[in-house]
Amino acid sequence: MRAIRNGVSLLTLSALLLTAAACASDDGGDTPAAGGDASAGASGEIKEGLSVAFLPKQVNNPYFTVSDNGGKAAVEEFKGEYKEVGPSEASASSQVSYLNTLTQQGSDVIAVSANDPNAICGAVKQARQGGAKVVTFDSDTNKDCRDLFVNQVTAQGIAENQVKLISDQIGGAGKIAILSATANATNQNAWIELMKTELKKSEYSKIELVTVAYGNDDDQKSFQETQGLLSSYPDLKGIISPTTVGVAAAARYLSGSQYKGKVVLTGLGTPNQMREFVKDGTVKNFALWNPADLGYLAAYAGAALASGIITGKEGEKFTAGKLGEYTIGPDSVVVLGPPTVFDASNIDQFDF
Amino acid sequence: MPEQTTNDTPVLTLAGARKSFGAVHALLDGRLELRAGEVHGLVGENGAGKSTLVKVLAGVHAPDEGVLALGGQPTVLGGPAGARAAGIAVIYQEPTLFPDLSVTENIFMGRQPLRGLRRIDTAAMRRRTRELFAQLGVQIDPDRPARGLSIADQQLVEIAKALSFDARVLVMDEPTAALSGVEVERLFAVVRSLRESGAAILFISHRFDEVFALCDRVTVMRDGRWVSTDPVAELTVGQVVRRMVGREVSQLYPRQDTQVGDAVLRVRGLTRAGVFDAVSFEVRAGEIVALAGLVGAGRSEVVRAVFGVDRYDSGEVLVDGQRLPRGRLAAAMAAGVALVPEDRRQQGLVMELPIERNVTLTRRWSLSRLGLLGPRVEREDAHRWTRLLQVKVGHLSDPVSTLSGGNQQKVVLAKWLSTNPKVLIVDEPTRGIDVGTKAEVHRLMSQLAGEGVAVLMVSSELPEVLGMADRVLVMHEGRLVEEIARDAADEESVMLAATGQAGRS
Amino acid sequence: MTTATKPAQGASPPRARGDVRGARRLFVIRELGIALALVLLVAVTTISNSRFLSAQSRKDLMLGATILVVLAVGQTIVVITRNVDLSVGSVLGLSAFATGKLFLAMPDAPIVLAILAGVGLGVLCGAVNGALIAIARVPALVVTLGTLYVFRGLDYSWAAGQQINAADMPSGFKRMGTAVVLGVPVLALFAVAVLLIAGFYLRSYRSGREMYAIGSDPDAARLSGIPVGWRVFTAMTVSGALAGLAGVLYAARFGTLDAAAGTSIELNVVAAVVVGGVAIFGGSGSVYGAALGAVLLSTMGAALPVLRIDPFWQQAVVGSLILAAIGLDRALTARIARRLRGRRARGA
Amino acid sequence: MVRKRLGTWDVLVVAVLALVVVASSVLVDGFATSRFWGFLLLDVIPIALIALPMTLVIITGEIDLSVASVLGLSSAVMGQLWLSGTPLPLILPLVVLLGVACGAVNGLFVTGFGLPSLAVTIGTLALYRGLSYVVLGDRAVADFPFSWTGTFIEPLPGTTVPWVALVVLGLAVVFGVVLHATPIGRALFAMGNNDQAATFSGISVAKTKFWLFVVTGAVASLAGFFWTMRYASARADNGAGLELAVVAAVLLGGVSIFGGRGTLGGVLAGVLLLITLRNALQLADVPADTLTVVTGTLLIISVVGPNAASMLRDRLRRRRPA
Repeated sequence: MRAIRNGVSLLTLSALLLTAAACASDDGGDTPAAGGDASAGASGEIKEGLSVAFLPKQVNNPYFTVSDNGGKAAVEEFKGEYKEVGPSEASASSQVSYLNTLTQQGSDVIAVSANDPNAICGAVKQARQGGAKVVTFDSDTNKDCRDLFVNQVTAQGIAENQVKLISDQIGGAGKIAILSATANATNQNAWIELMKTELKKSEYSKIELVTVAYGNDDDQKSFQETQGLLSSYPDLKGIISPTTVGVAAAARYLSGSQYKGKVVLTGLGTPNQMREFVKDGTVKNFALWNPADLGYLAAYAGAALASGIITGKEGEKFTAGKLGEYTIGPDSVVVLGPPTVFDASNIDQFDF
Repeated sequence: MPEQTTNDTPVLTLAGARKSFGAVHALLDGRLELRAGEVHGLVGENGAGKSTLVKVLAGVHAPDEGVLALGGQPTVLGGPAGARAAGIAVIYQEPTLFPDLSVTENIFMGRQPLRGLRRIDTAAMRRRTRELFAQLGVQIDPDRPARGLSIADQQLVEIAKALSFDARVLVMDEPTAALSGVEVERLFAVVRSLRESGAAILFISHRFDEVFALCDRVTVMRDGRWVSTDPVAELTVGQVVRRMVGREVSQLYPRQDTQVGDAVLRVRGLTRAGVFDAVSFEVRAGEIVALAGLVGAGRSEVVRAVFGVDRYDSGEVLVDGQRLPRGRLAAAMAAGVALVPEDRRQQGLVMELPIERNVTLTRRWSLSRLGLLGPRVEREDAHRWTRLLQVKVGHLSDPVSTLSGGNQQKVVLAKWLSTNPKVLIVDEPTRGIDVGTKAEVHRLMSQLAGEGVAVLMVSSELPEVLGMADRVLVMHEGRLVEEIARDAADEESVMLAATGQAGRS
Repeated sequence: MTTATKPAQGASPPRARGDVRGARRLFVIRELGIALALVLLVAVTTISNSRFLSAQSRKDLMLGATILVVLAVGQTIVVITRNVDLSVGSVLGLSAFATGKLFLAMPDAPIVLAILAGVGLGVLCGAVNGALIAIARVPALVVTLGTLYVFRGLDYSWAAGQQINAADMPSGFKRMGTAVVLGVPVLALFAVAVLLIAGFYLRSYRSGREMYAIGSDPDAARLSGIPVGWRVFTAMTVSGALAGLAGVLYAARFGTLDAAAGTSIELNVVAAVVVGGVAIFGGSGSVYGAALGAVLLSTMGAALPVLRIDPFWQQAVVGSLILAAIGLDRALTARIARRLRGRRARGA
Repeated sequence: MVRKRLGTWDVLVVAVLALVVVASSVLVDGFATSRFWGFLLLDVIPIALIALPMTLVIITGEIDLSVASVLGLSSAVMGQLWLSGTPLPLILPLVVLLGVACGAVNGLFVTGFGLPSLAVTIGTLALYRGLSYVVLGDRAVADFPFSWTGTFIEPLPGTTVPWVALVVLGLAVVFGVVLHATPIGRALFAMGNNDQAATFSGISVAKTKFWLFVVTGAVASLAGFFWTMRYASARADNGAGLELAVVAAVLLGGVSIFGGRGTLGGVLAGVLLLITLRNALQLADVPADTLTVVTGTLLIISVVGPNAASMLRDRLRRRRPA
């Protein structure tokens, strides 16, 4: 009896697999990308009805919620269809699964923030073969996979900004540490490298970078790492945390500890998370691009690609709604602009 | 304390109790009447329904039919807690203590004395435990964990538990099975003093001498039914045995004479520290040798070591002159040894698997072709063997648990006889099976011996030992103390040796 | 049977009480062992960096252990009954987020209300687990693995990407997260209270002792009339309630809340309990041991960065600790069993 | 007899799977395409692969929660070996050897020291994952040659079915035959129901379980190799949490968590059901939170279902006069 039953199960399974194989010839549901074949270079209007999908590193992550909403605003402006999908845990493998799904759904534009520069490359390529234009934002993939990368800021810009902010506050001398996210986060590493280069400049010669700690973009871990930094380096003067999760956790730790006001903290953070600490004096200033603008720009860039206004070549120009005109730089990168510095004087003007 | 009852007012009566588990009718007509201040014996063969009756009294099983009355009032126990509330304490064959908890806690679990804020009054609890132990005349540290207590001590803890809630009815299910002579005496003293204080005690035992020495009345059960209840003074052992068995004993043991050949199994100086010591014996082809002794004497442990289930420290086991590697069951099987284990449900069979899988489990490799084992081969083979042993089965694909105890035992036998053994070891071969099947099993063993198989039988049933064996080996506390030839073996000689008194009388 | 029974004759030989004492001592040694490991860890770290024991750092260590201790206490009660609760991390997340939502909706809500709400939510989740285990007779491992997903999923869809910031919390509540009484953080006092109450309950109440009985031998427990299903249900509910409380404490301590709070903390909780000497198959162990285990694990988490040991080692060390702890328990049990049994073969 | 067959859980799972496939084909746009199935099979491969030995392990009454960590450790070690210049054809056997070692450690603790496999593998779950971070830290190694990485997602010519899926299917047949039609399989079921009775029948319970853990480790490391190749990225956190999906799929397929009951066909159906449902819902734009809830609910149903069914059957049987 059991044998028969197994036989039935196996047969059914084989049948299912065969169905899959047999479907090979009729690739239905594969709508060609609207306007995908439009001639390039034409400085025309953005098409209406483009389907734009945002795939953040992780849904439920407040930072991406803000930037995706920026994208949504843009999509509504050019009358496209917006959607946000993504995994609840920040893993590359689930992103691949979502990219596959978007490919099947025939999305015109996919804006993705990569959890791993390589792991999702194959899926991005497949999506492009399926007719989608793929724009990366916040975190890039390898440059030959995607159509365009919308960079929030140049790495150089971040590095200069962060080093300057900390140097001004510690008086140009003393030990500092960096509290980063994860050690394989592409953008973090690029910034840290450039900060090190920046610190070699003569005006920063009295500043010593003692260590880089990793909080894994996890609130509790970042909190503990801050605690560890201050225990390990009693004479630490300042901390740079170029990640929103890290800087908020570090600020919260400092505000409740004896180091408040003695150890300087700056970094990249959101005004809503940092407002309290700026007001209570734990943090004097910090910087960030506007994540909503980042999403907004990514949406427009994707739409421009899908409408054939640009192809991703260096030097091409397109208009991104209220943000104005942008020019594509080397390696098909568009830069949002210099970071905004927030301090007690201007923080209340921002809500994100 | 109930009113001073006369011997005519039963404390507890059970009438027409019936309990079935699926197709197995464990209890068909259970009757019992316990009076205050009496020790009431309950005897019957294994499978006669005694244990089921005990579980009904304990509130574990609700009877399908029948009435339980306490002090004349029909009562529904509704679970173990209800039985305890009604003043019924049960001491099982295997005491059910919590190994991780202290002796004191085991006694008072769920009924701990309380102090303010409903806290447990640990000091009072310990004090009461000391008092109970003093009452019983035992010295057990109230704070030690129950883990590691000897069976005798565990039973004393159980009795202390019963005392602690002033039980009116104390049920003891084969309490002496694993006790030494001294321990039995101590237990009897406790039981007698309980009787004097007015408790009703149900005493279940296989040992007639104990039943006759201790009990006031005896109830006999057979095949799930009540047979008789009489004052012990009006009974003889012979009468009781006939009522239990339902036929003449001699029919049960159809022993045929056989040609005894060379020694097939030789055991030399087998020792396992603390379990058995320097056990040596041999079993010849065509011979049935019984290994007798009290429960706990180390008999099962010896045969398990011989078969390679357990390891041993020193000594050797030879089959046909070839030494078996220690603790290698597969090698023993390859050499032609088979063991029908003591505990059919836990060791003999995989209860949830189909009958056919159980029958062929020992020969899964020899039945396979090119490493593959098809269901048809198994089915045909199982069919052949179950027919040979006259196992009553519905479908071979049914779980073996659906069979009755006797048929289950036949499946175990089939499983091992099919390996064509030279040495067949059977541990309690007829425990818990009905009388008819019992005779069949005995006939089968005789037949095998007749075919030249060396049979080693462990049995706690004296009639079986005396009826079947060519020679009787008697163990006492881990040692082989006596070898008695068939002609010289009788109940007295075996019991004396088993209780360690051989040579002294 | 109130009349005294006469002492029976043939008393058993006197017992060597030393053996029993020795057996009990071995169990105490088990908890002392963790305490010793903890002291050693703190000592080594302090030698390498004296600031590890500064007032600030002491406070941080206590705060760091708080949540794990609360969860470990709940888990201990469950494990003692031979069950396990893997959903605690998700319940914590749900309760932490609920606390944030509560303060968003009612900025003036009293702290007590937040605590009640968190605990209430935990009780609800625990009751779901308990009901599935006790009524549907399904193994706790699988049920709580399932509810680990379910509760977290509910949390995510409720949060929908929202983050609650420290600024949204009333200052009184945040103060509770950092306030110190006599050098001890208020949050840690919660953990101490939970620990003492649970320890007291398990030791001094009938139902508490019955939890041990159930884990020690479930069948025997049923035979002796213990309401096994009900007790297991209670244990799961208590574990849920404590996870709910831990969620509120989490909210007070970290201030920033999203739906991911407490993700995969269950592994650390189980590790703490096992390292603390609670037998994974029930019946023995204490909340104090488990709490020590939790403190050891969280202190290790804090010590590794101070010792400048690559934090990547942390998880590997946790794994090794679990294996060492269960191996040690096994060896100890075997040794005690040998000691207690040793007499029987000789005597009686 | 017929009713008995229809009432069996694994047949039910196959039926539900068929239902999901039919319903999704009608309701979900893009479901009934070969591309969907191609993608789906790639997602199925690692889970199905690990589920094969896991089925056997759970049938013997044990569990191995460390599989995903072995996958991650294999991936991390691959990355480190590649960085140190080891060629891929040599890495593959080395990684499998690593899996064998990991499995042997589990097996030794469980069978040698007699410790509960649940506790042991929770310990090694943390240990192996920790070691993979020690080996590779937070780095990602991604410069594997495309000639290898591309090969592993290559479909069979003329279809979208990845050839690796056929390899897994082949392995599934092997595992299925071993479990259901060999002496070894009989022994596994016997020890899962009652290891004492199995011992008394001449089955070397400890030895068999030890080797089962070894096989599980080896297969998990193979899955790690595939994972690394498919995503072209060796990372310490690869496959984190995958053990839950595997256990969920195995239980969903009708294997009893207490051991002794289950079929490999049922497990394959369980894996397919889990992934198909997930991907179909994903295609229908159901958010990730709901998917999480669905997975958890399925897992609970998979254990409550058979229990409730058998309780119901018992009640019916009792009601019928004997």
